[in-house]
Amino acid sequence: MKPLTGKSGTNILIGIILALAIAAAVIALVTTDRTAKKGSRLGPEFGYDLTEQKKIDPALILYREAAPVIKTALQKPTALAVGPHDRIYVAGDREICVFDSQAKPLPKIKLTSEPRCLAVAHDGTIYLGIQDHIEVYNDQGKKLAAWESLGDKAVLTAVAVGKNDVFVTDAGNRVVVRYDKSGRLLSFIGKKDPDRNIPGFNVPSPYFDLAIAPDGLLRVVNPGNLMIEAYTFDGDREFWWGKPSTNSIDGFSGCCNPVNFALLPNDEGFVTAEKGLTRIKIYDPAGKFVGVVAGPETFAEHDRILSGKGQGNLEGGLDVAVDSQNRVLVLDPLTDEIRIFTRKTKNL
Amino acid sequence: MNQKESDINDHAAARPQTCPWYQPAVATAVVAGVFSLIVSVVLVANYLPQRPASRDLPEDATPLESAEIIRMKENLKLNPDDQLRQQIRGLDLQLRRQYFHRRTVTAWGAWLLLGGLAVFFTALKSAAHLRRKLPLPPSKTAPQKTTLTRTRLSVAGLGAILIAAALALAVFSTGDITQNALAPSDEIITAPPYPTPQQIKAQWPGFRGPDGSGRAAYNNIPQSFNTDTGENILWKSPVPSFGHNSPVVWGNRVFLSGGTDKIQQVFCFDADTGALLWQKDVNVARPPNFESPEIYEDTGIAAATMAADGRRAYAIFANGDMVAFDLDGNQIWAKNLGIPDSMYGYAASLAMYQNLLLVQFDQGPDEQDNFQSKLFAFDGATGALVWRTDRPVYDSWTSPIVIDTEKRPQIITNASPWIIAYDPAHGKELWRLECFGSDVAPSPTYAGGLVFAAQPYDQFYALRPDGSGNVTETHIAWTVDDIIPETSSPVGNDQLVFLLDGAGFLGCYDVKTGSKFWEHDMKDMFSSSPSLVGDKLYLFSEDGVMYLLAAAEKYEEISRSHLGERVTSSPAFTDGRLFIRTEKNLFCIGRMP
Amino acid sequence: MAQEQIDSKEISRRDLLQGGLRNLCLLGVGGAAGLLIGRSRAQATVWQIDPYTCISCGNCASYCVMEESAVKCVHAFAMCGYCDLCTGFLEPEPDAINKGAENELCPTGAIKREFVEDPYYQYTIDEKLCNGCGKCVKGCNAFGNGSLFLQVRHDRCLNCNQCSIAAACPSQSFRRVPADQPYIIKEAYHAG
Amino acid sequence: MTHLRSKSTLTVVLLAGLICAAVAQQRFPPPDFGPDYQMPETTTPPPQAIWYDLTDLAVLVTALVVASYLTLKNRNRNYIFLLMVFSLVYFGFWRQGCVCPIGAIQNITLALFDSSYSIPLVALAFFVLPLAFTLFFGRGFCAAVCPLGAIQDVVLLHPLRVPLWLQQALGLLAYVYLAAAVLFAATGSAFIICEYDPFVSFFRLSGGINMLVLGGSLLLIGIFVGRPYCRFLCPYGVLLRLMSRLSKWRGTITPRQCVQCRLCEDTCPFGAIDIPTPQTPDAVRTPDRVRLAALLMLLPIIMLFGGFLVSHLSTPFSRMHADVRLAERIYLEETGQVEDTVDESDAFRATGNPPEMLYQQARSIHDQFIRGGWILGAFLGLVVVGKLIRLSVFRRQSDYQAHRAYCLACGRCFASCPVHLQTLKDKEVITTIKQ
Repeated sequence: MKPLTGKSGTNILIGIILALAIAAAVIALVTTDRTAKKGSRLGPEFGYDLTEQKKIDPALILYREAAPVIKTALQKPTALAVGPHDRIYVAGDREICVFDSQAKPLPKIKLTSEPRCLAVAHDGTIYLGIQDHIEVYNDQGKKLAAWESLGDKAVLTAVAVGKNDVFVTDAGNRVVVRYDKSGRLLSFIGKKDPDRNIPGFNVPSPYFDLAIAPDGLLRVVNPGNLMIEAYTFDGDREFWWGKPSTNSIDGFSGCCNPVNFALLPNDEGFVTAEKGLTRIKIYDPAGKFVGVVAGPETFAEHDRILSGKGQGNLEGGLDVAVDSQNRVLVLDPLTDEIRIFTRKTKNL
Repeated sequence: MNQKESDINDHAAARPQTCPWYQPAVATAVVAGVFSLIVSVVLVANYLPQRPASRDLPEDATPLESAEIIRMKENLKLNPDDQLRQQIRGLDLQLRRQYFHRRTVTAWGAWLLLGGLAVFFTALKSAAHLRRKLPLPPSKTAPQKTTLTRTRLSVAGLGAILIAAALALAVFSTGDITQNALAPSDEIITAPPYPTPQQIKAQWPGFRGPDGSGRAAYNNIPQSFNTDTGENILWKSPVPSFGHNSPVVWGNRVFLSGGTDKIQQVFCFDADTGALLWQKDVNVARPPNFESPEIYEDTGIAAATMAADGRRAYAIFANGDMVAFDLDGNQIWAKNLGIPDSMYGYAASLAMYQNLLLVQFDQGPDEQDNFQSKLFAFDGATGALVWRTDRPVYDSWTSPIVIDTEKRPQIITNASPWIIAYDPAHGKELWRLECFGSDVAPSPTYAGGLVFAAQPYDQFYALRPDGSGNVTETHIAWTVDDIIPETSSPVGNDQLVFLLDGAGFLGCYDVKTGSKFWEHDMKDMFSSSPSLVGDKLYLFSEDGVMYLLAAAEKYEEISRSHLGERVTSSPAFTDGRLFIRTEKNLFCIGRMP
Repeated sequence: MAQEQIDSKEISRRDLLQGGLRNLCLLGVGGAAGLLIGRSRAQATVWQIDPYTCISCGNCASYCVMEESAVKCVHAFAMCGYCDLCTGFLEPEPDAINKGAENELCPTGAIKREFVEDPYYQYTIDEKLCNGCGKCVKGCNAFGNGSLFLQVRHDRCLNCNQCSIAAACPSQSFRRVPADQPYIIKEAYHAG
Repeated sequence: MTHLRSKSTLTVVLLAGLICAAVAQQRFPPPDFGPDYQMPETTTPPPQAIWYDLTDLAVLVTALVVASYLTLKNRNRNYIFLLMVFSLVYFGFWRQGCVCPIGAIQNITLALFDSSYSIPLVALAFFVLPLAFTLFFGRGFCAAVCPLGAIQDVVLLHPLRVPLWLQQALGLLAYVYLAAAVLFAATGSAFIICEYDPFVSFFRLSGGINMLVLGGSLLLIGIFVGRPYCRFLCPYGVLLRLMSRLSKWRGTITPRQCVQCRLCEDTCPFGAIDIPTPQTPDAVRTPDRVRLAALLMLLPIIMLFGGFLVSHLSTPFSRMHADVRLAERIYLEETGQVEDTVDESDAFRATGNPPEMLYQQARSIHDQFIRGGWILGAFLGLVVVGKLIRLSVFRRQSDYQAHRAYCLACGRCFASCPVHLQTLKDKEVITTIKQ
């Protein structure tokens, strides 16, 4: 190259500069990471990793999956219950699917609106929570009654049936509603009341479960406080248990858990279902951690589907029920299946 | 020549060799250059990762500050300690300050560098300008011949380098992966060529929706709109040519057809913006003796609604032309089925079952009074005929629906005198029921486990679709005869069924028994079919009024909105949106952001 | 003189040819433009993240052409549970539920926690501090309602012809949306 | 080559639809707060208003008109330089280098091949206007409007003459770049012109380190080699060169008859001044004719070979498309050839789409690259042989002239022409007399 102007003595220098510049340009071009092959290049403090928390010590797993999965055939199952003769009831879409204890389908019950939760009494009467009210069906699937609406804000998430009473959790109004069996509203339980030492229910997401324990007290999840609380039917808060911990297996993980629970027969304790760390655990009646039914590894497909919805844990929380043979039934609303776990025999 | 020389001398005189500004310009350039260099060094230093300059840190602190704070946090978990807590907070504050400080330095540095370089180059250019030498003729002229040869060689050489590079790339980049997963065009891994029921449910793939029953899968449809204020009107686009057919929607595409006896067209709109994505004329090879039929004015050439399956969109016209376009508007196949012999013009919309495109091709009888009606199933991808069934019926103006009962999927067809159900996989007849005595226009509907069929001016039937053979005597669940649709089709859910006649009488019946809950005179004229969105009933009158009623056991009008344009087709519903075609336009009604 | 004539003839022939070609080119360019005008839109489009497919991988923080990314976290308040123990704000196992740096998830301290009433807290994003890394989005999605999510902030976005974050996005969540509806804000509809 | 992009967008939309179907449920209310509590709104700062685009368009047209006037009528390098600096500041630093006609090539290509892509009107106008202006007035756009050219022009301090052989060979790179950009844009894979725009990070004062180094290197080269990007890389320059060959009017060194003074010979830093050819006897030119004939015969063979070769690059090329990369990764994972998963494959699995669909899509993209490769290879063969042919055709040249294609109309040569100076002087005299 010849300079158009200037001294020719500088040519070598210019040549070196040009060669270096061309080399730098080519290197820059070749090493460009346009598709983020090297990842986000952010430091470790920008990472959020739950891999450790998802691991469960195999010695803690007391149950194994012992029966074939039951496909619900519902597009969107919402709730699970076990009724007399260990019949399995799954509510969803606009119907209730019924299976006998051997998973054989029984006639379905058609509904007129989408159910959210249900409970089955000893006589087979079904108490069904629709968005804002309760509907009652007999064991033949005939609609007996539709109770009055609890208002626009109501989001019914769980029903429990006692001898004379029906209890409903309303996640929208953050309260438990007590009815008699004719549908007369008797009282509200669990409203914030410092005088009675009642903190009020903290319900950040539409999961709010309850059950009637053999000791005659209500057990209600206070999900935002990560506790299960015991109430008398008159609304006195008797005792409570549960602690938050994401790292330790004996605590309830995340911000609002458990999403659902069920009682083991013979007052043997609780089966709890959690979201976030998708797992089913066993606690004794006093709230002491006993063991694990199944952990995130078992529900990998559930987690995968949930991650594709991009809306956190707003839906898809596992529902649990226990039948008289001590089998733990888990409804996975995302894979539309019921999975059945039995206790490993050697541990019995 | 002398003249020129003097010019050059003048020119030289105008630019003295030594200008008083030359030295300052060079000095400025040097200063600016040094400044730019310093700024560059600062910027580079700022870019490189730094170690926190804290004195309180443990001695073995890692150079990566983030790792350090993570380690400290882990320590804190093991033994909670206020001092450590304070340390973490201090370090965190310091790190964040550093982080944002770096960002600020980068931003300022970039501006300073820009300024410095601007001054540097300005000064240098000025200096060069001031010392510009006179142009002088170069000593020698370039030897043409060798230059050209060398140039040719170098161009050819670069071509060769390119070829070598391409060869190298081709040789070194072929891996097993591509051969197995990508290359085989003959080894076919087939994805199902049709959408899943869930996918279909989320779309509006044909006349009156996923199952042809006029029920929306979404509840979030606006309950009113206002054409004056534009409230809830997302967009409105003119449809280039007329047709009675209703919009079908797949993904973000809305399909419509239209045309005259001369030209048939298919339109695709962007569901988000209303932009006309493409508009295609149908290009069909027709039989040699084909003559465009006379089109019955009230029906038009494009009364039949299209169908879409996410891969293609299909249209049929009153002259027997049928066409498939891919989503980009490329015509995939087209055929002419022969001109249907129909008294008021062909109007049956297309329906789909898996990959099959179903055409209810009902016609009047020939001179010997033999039936000519047929039901076709074509392969959507290729247009090949998969099966064909002859139908013992007269010409009709209804559309087939495909329903999924507990036992099996069925195609339901209404035409005088039979309502006939077919197996969609093979076209075998499943059951038939005699209920029509004359011309039929309302399409069948399926709701609450029953099939509904209307014989205008005569009787309305609810049937159980679980029989086989002739079920006329056995499978009629109930009938009513007071309000009967003539053109619109009924709509129902698991509790209620609604019948709307052209004069605006609307009846609400128990789906199980047929007992009437209420009837109401809407005092308006209707051609469009009613639709159900959750527990709301949507009606569009011919004058373009949208009535929103509660789909309940009591009559209740919720709202009334005016389109201001004539409506004869039925709306389509997708997530949060309602599409309705008027005489001239396509409206998209949806929630405003 | 003769030479000149030949030249001028040659030139005029060349001019003629050039004129023809020029008109052809003009026709070509104009034709292509005319063809595309039918498909064009005056209203431009802008880049946006589909929050329903975003996996908050962190690439938004570092692959934007801007030093400070145009992607930032936003909060759909109507979806938020107002948790005390917010997993988008606190480390998975916080030492205590407070604003201490040892408990906060956000590396840049961009989430502000304010007491509303017992037991509810409101979380807001200080956009000046947010760098779009998505760590809080992961935390909120992992346990909570997913009310925190990433969006391209159009006061910062340069609307590049080819978004370099889009090229680096592993879930292909970047797409162009009409400029008059430039955000995809998560809806406050809950299932349950 | 039309379907893939729409297909992928379709999947996205389809999935979004499904999700919304599931989400569109009853609302779960936030907690009951006291009346004092005002729930904050999610802020949504609006994008740039549309009048920005329209202003850009107006400025572009004005700048093109002014540039044409300055290069053809006014013939003053200083004014051209000022306009260039203005363009650098406006289109470069103020509008941050977007939208530019160079990148618009890709929008045009994508719009031509994918009917579902609706191209912004501004991009269309930015592509068409400079071409149209060049067709009539020469490359005034390059001289004074294009910010990429401007930033290189302002750093040009010590221009070296690039020998003809190197200049011609390097000039081929722009064709390769253009062909690749069109291929990747047409298949919806990438907009490489924008991704590898070397100067845009300077205009924005921020950018990836690689792009800064790339741009910095080019500017460093640009101190000694006049406008390296414009001459050797710019894909839009390829089109402009073609248009400029046919332009009706264009900048000339001398406003009137050339006096063969040779003063302009070295003034052009871009090697765009053609010098008069020596008269050559016919006998010497015979080997040239043979060569020309050989090249003409070779042309179709080279084009076919080029097509064949490049179509075999479909595999590495198709990996520019995200869907193909994803399909390959998923295939590796599905067949157990790799153990772990990556973000991409996790995200894909979360969509629930069957891998077969993805494979099929990847295959169709791959097929597009095979077809595109044939066209691209043939085109490059045509370019190389075409250039050789042009170099083998003897063209007589009697004056010093700005090269029809390469002249950037920068006006540096004007001042060296005594005829031009004389004209200015005459005008001055006339003005003085009038006064």
